[in-house]
Amino acid sequence: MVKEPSQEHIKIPIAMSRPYRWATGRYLGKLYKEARDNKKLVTNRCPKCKELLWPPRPVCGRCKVEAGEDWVEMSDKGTVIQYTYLVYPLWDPHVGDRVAEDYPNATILLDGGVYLVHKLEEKDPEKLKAGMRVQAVWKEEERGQGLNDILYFGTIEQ
Amino acid sequence: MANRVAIVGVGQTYHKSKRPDVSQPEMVNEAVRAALADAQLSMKDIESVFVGNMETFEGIYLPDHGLADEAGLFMKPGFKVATGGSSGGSAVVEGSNFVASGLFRTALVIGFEKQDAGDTTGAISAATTPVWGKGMARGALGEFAKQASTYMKQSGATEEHAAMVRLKADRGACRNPYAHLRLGLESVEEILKSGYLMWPLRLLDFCPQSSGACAVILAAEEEARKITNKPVWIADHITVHQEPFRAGTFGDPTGLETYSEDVAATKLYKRNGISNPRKDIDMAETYEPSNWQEMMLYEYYHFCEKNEGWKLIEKGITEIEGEFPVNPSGGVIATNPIGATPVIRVAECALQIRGDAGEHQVTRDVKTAVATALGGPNWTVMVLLRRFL
Amino acid sequence: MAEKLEELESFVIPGKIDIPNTYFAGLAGSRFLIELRDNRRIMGIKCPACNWVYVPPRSTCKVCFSKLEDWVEVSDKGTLLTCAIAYQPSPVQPVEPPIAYGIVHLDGADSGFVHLLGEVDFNHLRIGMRVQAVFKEERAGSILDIKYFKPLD
Amino acid sequence: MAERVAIVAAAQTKYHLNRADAEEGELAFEAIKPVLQETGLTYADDGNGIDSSVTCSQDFWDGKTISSTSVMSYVGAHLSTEDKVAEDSINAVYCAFGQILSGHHDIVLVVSHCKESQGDKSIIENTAFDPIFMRLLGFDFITAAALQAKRYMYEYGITAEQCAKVAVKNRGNAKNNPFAQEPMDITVEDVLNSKMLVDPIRLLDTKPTSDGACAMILARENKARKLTSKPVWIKGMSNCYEGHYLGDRDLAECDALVSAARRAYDMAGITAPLKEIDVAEISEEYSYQELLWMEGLGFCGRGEAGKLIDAGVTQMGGQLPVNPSGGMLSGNPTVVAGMARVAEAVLQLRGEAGDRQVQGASVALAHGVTGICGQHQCVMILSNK
Repeated sequence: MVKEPSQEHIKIPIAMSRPYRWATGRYLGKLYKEARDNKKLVTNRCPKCKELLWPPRPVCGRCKVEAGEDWVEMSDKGTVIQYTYLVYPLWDPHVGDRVAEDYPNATILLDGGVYLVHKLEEKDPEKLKAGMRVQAVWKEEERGQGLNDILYFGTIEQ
Repeated sequence: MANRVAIVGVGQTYHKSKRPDVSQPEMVNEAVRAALADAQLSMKDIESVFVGNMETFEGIYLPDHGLADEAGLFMKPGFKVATGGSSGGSAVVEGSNFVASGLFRTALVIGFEKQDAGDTTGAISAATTPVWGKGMARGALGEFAKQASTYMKQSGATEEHAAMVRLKADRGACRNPYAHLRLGLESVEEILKSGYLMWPLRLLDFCPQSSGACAVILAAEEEARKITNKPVWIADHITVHQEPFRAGTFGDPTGLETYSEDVAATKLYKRNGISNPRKDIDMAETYEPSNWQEMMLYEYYHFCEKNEGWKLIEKGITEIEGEFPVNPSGGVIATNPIGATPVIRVAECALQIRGDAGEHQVTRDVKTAVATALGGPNWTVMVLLRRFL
Repeated sequence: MAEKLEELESFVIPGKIDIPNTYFAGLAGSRFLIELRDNRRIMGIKCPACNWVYVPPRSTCKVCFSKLEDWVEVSDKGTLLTCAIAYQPSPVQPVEPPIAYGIVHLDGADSGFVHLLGEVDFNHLRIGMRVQAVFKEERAGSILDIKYFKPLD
Repeated sequence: MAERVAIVAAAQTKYHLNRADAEEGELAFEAIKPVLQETGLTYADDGNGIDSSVTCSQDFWDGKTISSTSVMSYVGAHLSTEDKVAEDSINAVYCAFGQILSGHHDIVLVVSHCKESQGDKSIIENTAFDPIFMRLLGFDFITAAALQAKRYMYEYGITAEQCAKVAVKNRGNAKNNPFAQEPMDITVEDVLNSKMLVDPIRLLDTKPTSDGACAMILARENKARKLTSKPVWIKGMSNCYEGHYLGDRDLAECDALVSAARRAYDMAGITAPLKEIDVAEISEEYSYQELLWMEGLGFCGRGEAGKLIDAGVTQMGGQLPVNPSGGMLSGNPTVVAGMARVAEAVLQLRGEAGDRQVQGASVALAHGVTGICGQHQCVMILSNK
């Protein structure tokens, strides 16, 4: 075991943000376009297993085959499978700060059959439950950010 | 045709949140020196070096290059692997492959993370990019919280069971001088009093952010027998990756998918004649970032039936003195220097097989042990170790 | 939904990865930087086996893997081993370009010391020239406590 | 070596300044699809399919922790073996070579990708420098390379003209390579008159920003023979780390390359590299590096590479053509560059290099480099016999 010496420990803080220009590519770009222009969620379907891919992409990772362009429009309604809420603000590397997002974070099964992670409008832990029905609440402005064109998922009646 | 490979030396630093006293290369150097001392070798006996580390955690591009002057890479062949949390396990696998291949007689495998240099949750959240999942990431915490909530519902496990896992881990950690969190916890109630980080995960339910390093030295059979009279053989290893089709970052939050752990265990056991893991294997060190995860891993690795993981802890089966000890070192929930973590699992299994684990040596005579690693989205590495070939 | 894939657009999303880091200088680095800051001294460390003086110091000899503890002070003067002049701006530069960089063989050391060069006519920069460290007045315990190396007349 | 390993297929994307139209996986798939089609392979661990994938990418360039997740779907990773090597991609080929020789895998897919266009080169490279002693000085790779170029030129009397000749030769060669990004008809004067970036390195001494991907499949001998009539055998391969702190290194030398080359040559039984090797693909991110690396590879004595370029030894038709592809200078992304060298060597040994074919090539060398001033070097000897 190494003993800790008592000398002063010099530290060098470096805060260098790294800028990026990430591309969606054409398949995910299709989802972006439909979300931006029509507030719609679309994806493509695997020709082999017939499952919807998510996000849309040119291959099915499960069947390991090319997926092609069997595009499908999905409902923006779904069911909450799991949720959790944040108690402690966590560092968001894309923001560059601690973010105390006060919306619960949920895994949602869309009626089309794909899972996505998003925020829930309902903040009251007492009212949160797995199985609750939700629907996307779309941004009215500045769309073009894919799933972030959805503000959050609001609770809907059964 | 392939050479048989043995672990002939292991070494680790003590693990803490912060190591302000040492630079990153100096910290890694401690583990390398410890492994060399354990093997009674010098650096010139080392023919190759394989490194596991996740660069985003420290914000260092090509971090292995920065170690070259002080951690033994200078003028040696080797490379770095980065497979998320399993990086250290992958480094052991590649080191083992290169020795087995006959390309090198010895290999030094290094895993390290100096998490005092950055923000771990931030680095894990950066596993998503803004084009898919911006602002939705909650580090590993969010994933494990969701898995815990599902597991609770599906299996009937309770928060008390999770607390019992935590208590077991702490008992092990307190007997392991290198462990990070050595809390001296005394009761389940004490754990249930700790606050929620992210429901249902409590502060004491989740692993710490540790800074530390671990090194193991591998040697081909002929060399190994010269170096030590207690070689620990790498009988087999397997790596399986899993794609998160159901929006998980680690596996599948819905529990509906086949897990990489399940595939890895099935194949590894089959080709090594293991039909009853809890009988044919003597102990395990797993990569369990939360106590909830440990109960799930019991199931994924076939140590018990589905939804019965909590029964193992309830019956004390996985305690140090138990029938099938798991994580006698205190495990990942006590110590998690990410890149080093899977290497520590392998090193701890080797110590148990040698009978050199000191105060946390398990009661059962360990002839066979399995060390596992977990990386995102759900990377599984399993290393099967044996006292006899 | 009949568009051809080639007609679909790819969206480019600008963003960043922003996670601040803190690096501990460690055993050898801390003492080196403290000496720079407090005493304007440049310290090296000597390998007992290789008889080699490293500047900046480190805790282990890269060649023989000996532990290094034998501190020696080296001169703030030395000989230029190589140099380069960066003309184009980049976000990582500590001062405005053009910037001259050099590796200096300090008197008493066996390795080169990497730093900036200043107070120098770029046309007169040449390998083998004698240079001396210029310290900043305000020093913080950083490699930048040395402002640059300037030519000795 | 008890058993032989072959490359049975290799493919590259065309290299491009900016592939904003594709995300990383889509880009990689442009290289993966042809190797799957050529071999007819699918993913299976029954001895007849791809049973392991080794990917190579850098989290700092992808802007993403665990960057291999970008290509996971495209390399059949789901419930299969995948590993990621974080160096230049030639080391991913090395990793796959070790996996097969170890007996653990039979047929391995190796894939690398990088989109330099999406990140900031200076900032990313700066983070590779030791944070205590070098990073704050504002280094990036070209600044460090300029220190190396200056020292190398001083020590051995290498001239700016000789370095410029490398740039002219490689960009000219690129005209025969359909994958090359920047084929150019330029003269030594054009290079010497191009913008000074970091003295002594000028714009045309450097490579352009580049996006692209490369894929190949390795197989053990008994499988390889079934998969292709033109296997290219790995005869020798090794790599090596140099030290990190630039001041410690004699930048006019490249000891790590000498060491890696020695082991690769020993394995391949090569004693006179210039005579025994028919074509070399060398990773030259800056023009001086082709000369320095040629010395490290033992093609000539120390300081004599300038004479080789003057004498035309390394041009097409010379005794040892170097970089018939146009090399890195004609546009390869970092990370991918080493595998691009291997892919080009494979084309040469299969006689499929088109207008850049070196006639009768039977032994090729591929070289990859990672890090600052060539801190990590990898050498590979391939043959069609």
